[in-house]
Amino acid sequence: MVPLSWYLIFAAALFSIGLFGVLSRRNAVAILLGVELMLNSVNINLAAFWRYGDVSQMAGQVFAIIVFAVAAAEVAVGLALVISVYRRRNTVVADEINMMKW
Amino acid sequence: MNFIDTHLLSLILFVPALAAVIILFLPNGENRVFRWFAFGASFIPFVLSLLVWFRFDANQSGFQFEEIYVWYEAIGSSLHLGVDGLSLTMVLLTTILTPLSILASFSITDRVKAYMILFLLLETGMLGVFMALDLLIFFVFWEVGLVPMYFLINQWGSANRNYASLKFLIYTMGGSLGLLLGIQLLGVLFNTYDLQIITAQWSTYTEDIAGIPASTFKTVAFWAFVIAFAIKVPVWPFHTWLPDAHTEAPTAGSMILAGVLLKLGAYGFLRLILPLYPEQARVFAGALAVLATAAIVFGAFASYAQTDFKRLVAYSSVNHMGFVVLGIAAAGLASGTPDAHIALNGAILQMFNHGLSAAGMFFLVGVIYERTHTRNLNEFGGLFPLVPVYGGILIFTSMASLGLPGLNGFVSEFLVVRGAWPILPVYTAIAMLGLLFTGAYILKGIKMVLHGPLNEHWAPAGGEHKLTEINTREILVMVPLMALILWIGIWPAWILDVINKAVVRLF
Amino acid sequence: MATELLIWLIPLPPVLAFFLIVLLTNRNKALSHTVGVGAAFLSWLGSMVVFVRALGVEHLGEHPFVSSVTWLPLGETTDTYFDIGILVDPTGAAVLFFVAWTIFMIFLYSVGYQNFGQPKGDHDQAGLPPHGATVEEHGHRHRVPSVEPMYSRFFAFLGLFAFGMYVLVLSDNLLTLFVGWEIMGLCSYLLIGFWYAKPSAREAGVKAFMTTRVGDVFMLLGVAYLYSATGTLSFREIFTEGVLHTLATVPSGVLGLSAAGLIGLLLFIGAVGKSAQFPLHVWLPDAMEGPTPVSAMIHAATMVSAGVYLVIRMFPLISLDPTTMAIVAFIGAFTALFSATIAVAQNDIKRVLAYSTISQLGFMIAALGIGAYVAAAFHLITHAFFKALLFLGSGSVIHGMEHGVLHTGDHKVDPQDMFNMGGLRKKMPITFWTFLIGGFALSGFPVLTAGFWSKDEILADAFGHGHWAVFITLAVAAFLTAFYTMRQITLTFLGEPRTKEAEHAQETPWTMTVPLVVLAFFAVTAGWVGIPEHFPALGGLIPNWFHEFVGGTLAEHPEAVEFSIWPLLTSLFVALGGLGLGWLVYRNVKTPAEDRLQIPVLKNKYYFDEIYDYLFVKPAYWFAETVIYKFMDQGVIDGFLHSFGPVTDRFGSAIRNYFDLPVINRFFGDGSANVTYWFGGKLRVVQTGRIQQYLMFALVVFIAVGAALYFFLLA
Amino acid sequence: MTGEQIIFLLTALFTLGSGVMVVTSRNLIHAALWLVSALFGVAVTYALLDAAFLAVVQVVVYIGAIAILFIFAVMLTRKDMRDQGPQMNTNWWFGALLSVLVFGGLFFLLQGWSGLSRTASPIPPGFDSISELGNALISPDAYVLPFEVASVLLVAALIGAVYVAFNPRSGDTRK
Repeated sequence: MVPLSWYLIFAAALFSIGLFGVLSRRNAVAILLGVELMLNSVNINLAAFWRYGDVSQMAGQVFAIIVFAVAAAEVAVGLALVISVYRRRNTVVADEINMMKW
Repeated sequence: MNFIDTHLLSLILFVPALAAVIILFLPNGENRVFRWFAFGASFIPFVLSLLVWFRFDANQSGFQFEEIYVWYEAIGSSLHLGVDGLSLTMVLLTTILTPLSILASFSITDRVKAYMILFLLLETGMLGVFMALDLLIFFVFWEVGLVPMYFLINQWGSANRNYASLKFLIYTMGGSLGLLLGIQLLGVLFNTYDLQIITAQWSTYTEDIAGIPASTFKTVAFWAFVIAFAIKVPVWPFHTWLPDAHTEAPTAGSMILAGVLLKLGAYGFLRLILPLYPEQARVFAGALAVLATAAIVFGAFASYAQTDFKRLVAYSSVNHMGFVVLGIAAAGLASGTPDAHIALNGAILQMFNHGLSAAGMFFLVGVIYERTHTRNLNEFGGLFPLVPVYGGILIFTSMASLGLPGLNGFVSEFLVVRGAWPILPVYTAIAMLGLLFTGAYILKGIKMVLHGPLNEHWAPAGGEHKLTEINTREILVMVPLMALILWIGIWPAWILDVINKAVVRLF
Repeated sequence: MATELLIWLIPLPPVLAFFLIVLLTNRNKALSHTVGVGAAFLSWLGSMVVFVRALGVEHLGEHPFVSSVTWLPLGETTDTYFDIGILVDPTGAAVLFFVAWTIFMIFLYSVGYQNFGQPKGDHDQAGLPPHGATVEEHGHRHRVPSVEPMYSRFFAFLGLFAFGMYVLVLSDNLLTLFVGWEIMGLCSYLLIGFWYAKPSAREAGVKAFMTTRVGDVFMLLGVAYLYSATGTLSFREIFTEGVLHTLATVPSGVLGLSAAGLIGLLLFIGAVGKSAQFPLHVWLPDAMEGPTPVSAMIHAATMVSAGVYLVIRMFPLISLDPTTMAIVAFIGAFTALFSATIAVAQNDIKRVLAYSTISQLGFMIAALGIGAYVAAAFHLITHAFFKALLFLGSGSVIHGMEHGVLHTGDHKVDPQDMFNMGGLRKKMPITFWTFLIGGFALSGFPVLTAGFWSKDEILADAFGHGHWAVFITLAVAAFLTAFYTMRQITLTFLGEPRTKEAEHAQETPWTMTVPLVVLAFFAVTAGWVGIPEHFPALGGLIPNWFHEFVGGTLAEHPEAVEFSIWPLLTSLFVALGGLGLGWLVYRNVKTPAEDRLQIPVLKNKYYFDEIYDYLFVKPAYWFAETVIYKFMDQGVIDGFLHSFGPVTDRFGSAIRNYFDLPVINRFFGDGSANVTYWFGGKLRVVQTGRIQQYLMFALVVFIAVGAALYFFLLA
Repeated sequence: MTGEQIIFLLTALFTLGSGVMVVTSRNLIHAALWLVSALFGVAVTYALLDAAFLAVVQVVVYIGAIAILFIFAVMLTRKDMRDQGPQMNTNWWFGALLSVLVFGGLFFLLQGWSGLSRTASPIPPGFDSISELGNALISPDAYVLPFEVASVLLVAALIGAVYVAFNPRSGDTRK
């Protein structure tokens, strides 16, 4: 049997990779890609805790499904924003989208 | 009817304020509407207070028509209203004078709406002081009265009105700081502001307060109260706001100022100082008597020195109110004795009487001022043939002010002198000098205005009088005053009975 | 009608007339005087009925007519109420008698004096005496007297005055007496200043009011003192043995007087003011500015008598303290002599009478001071009749002279100056004869006239009780009285007319002469009721009724003084001597220059007006204006108040400059802002607008905080 | 080492490798494709965890919809891809450091947790996780409310996305 710790460490690693993507990529779309990785790592955790806990409690899976929905929504809105910004400013580089600064 | 029966006092108190609010929402434009509405509205409290007067049972002790409403529970203050013979007299005076003053203000043409609103608010403020049985409420109304008066002087006054109104406001407010502090102290000490409870406990309170002996504390608080009320009365040497304010105020403002506002101070003496500080009043009665005598004598002298007719009348108020304070001082020194009762009877009646005659005098000065646009006595002279009716009324009212027997002023002055003589003989004797000069300045006023050769400036030119006779509205203002002056002068029992029974029970 | 009720009603008609005239009928002259005279008549009628009924009561002194009602509720029980009421005892009845007569006569006289029925004046205006009217008759114009413009008002004032006098006489207590007293004071003021447009009249009115008010405030104190000492002001309650005894024994603490003495003195000062005694006499001569009926009524017969009446009323109290009595006697005697000397040098017909009035009132006061109660009351009554007569006579003379003035049209001629008269006895016979009777009564012409009997009684009392100083002073005064009276009669009526105006003087209408005749009757007969029983020849023919009647007022019936020939001889001598000397000296005098008694000091009334002006009036005004108003109120008090402004301003500026600006503003206010600004400036580089950097910061903080939490809390 | 463990390790390595490629590929299209493979690896992980429904949904929703959406987005912003420029921002090293720190922190925390080495109990016989999940999602006693809220959120997000991405100019022309 695979111990729980493996799943958790795997999820942590995936989370960190996603985080690195979010922090480091210049392209806004790539940042969103990183976010997707992070969400997935969370979902792995949720599924793992469900499986290693009381399987009759469906909270973990339900939560995972809701995360799917949120992820879908996030991607839809995020990409729409990226496209909108791109249309107006002709760039998708996150560093250059800084008109909200002081 | 049942509602009216059980809420008489609050109706009297708040009808003017309500009317003021209604006037606020009346459409602009027609001055006549405001005037008549305000007059009508001020008539309601008068009718209601007559109702109270006739239902009032003078033989019953304590307060009547009491009403208590929740107001500020957390600090033990409630909207507690009630009248006894002392305050009822003052309430009646207020509700009589206000409609008359509003009637007298019909000649105001500038911003009538605001004027009438302020006037009605003023009435509520004054009535509140007389009805309040809660110290905090007392103070609130005490200050409420100031604001409309300030604006009345400041907005509708004559040339020097800014100075006068500011002096009036700052002086009175400054004086009432000590009062506020004293009231706070009592409220904190007893955890209630109810006058009856505090009166019962404070006058015999002997424990230390914050490590200070009660007597010391009371002495300080006593003077704080005294100064607040002394400024309002006004007692010499706190009186100099009065000539300025009275002189600069519009006619009706002066009427109310002299007629009612000054009584607030004297009422404070009677309602708060004597019951709350009997010991201190006894100790310091001498000082109070000195001030009262000074007010009588110096007020008369200063009045005599005036060339401004209105200022002359204004100083006469100092002189007359001095008798009130003299009576109070005498009563403070010998409270409980028949002499003290007589002195207080005189003092309270003098308050009422001065309200009538001073209001009348100020109104008459206003009447002549409206026609001549001068108050300088030297510019009048010999006007009697031009305005015989006015002249007659002026002489009549002047004589009431002078204290001619047969008119109201005499009864009260005599009672004060009679009551004060065995208690404070020296001061009473000195005060007679003031009484003598009362005659001097009153006669000076009549002499300079009515008598003597006609000042050619006012002479009828081409068959046309430059100076018009007093008109019907103005006569209507004077008739009730004169009737009361005469009535009290001839048969004072109807009012003195109420006062006397209250005085005997209270002091 | 019950007598008490009738007494209550007596004062009412005049006051009703006052209100009626003022409010309703003042435009109609005829109606006004009808109302006025009618009211006076009703009061007169009532008074006469009361008087007659009073005569019918035995021992009226012990059982007077009384009635009272509660007036002022004072104190807890009904006993402490202040009652007012009426009282008619013998003295009151006697006074009521003469008051009613004189008032009625004077009302009647006023109709004529104020020229009722004459046309309206050409240039008359309210506030000035009428100047005459031009009428056309039978084709030629001539001037006639014009009616008084304020005719109705005059009757209104008279009515109010009459009310005051009746109230005074009928009161059973000092307070209502004082009410009447002051109402009369007001009317006196209004009537003296009746022609108010004349500055002299205006000043005279104020002077009269103020001078009497000096007395009044003392009197008010006396009343208050008496009231507080006894708890009552009712005469009948005060004049009981117990009360009087207490008053006499309690010390007042002032000048070593007993309470009774001090009260008496205070009340007496009131009387001094009202009865124009020295030193408050100055107002009365000036009061002659008023119309003559006013002078007659107020300043001769009634109001000035009120002072004496007060002393008579309060006699049981005043007589308790010998010091007070001595003061009263001194003031009276001194005034009697002092004003008689002034009267000698006056040329104005009314002023002579005014000083004579002061002098005669001095007689009465002096009489009271020596305890001659009955004599004083007697003289009061006789004097009221003959002095009213004299005044009305002088008014008639003036009126006649004014006719002459109108005729000649020379308005510079003073119709009141006696040197402009002369020989009027032929022109105005009724006036002359009545005036003569009045003058002789004043001089004390023996046996016939009332003045003789009353004055003689005073002298007899002074002599009999050994008051030599008073006796001599009064005797000299009486001599002077006779002298100046004869001077007046001589200058006015005897000899030949000295001016054209006097030649054209006319007898006055019946409304004026009838009162003269009536009063002349009383000027003669009023004395006959008080002839001493032991008087040679006449004594006992008519019983000394007056002494019995009036004396009955007092609890202790005063003994009639023992008859002595010396005072009688003195009376005879001073009266006849004075009259004779007066005639001798003045029968040939034509101009003031020939009059050797025009001594400046006398003519100028011993400069009292000037002295008072310098001593009291001017300093009072200076004190009022300069000291009290300008210095104290505007200078010290307002200065003090105004100093609050600058002081507060300075204090505020100091706080602002040395605390607010550097500490609060610079350090805390600006300082904190500056620090924030600086800090923000440094920090703003962080705000790159780059979302990834924000996230990094967040993470750094998160990791740092998380690590810290972990190590410090969990580990 | 059991077979299951071997499969897990392979899957994990594959997934992490794909993840690393996602965040490091210069070409964004490549990165999107790497994401697909990483998501697929996650789907396998779900399967290993007996979460069949999740695995299917992962494939259908993530790979079938979201990843495709990304590829569309990448293509729509193609002009600015700048494959030639640096794909990392200047602070990428700091981001890497932070990521490592996060991972280290998580690892450290996990180590201290007692339940770490817990093993899964076998699925009870007759237990149908899919039907249980279905019941849980629509049962009023369980998660119907979050479920509905999620649906509302989706609708809102879609409408919002349309609105945000809507080109007004093209809207004008369409008119």
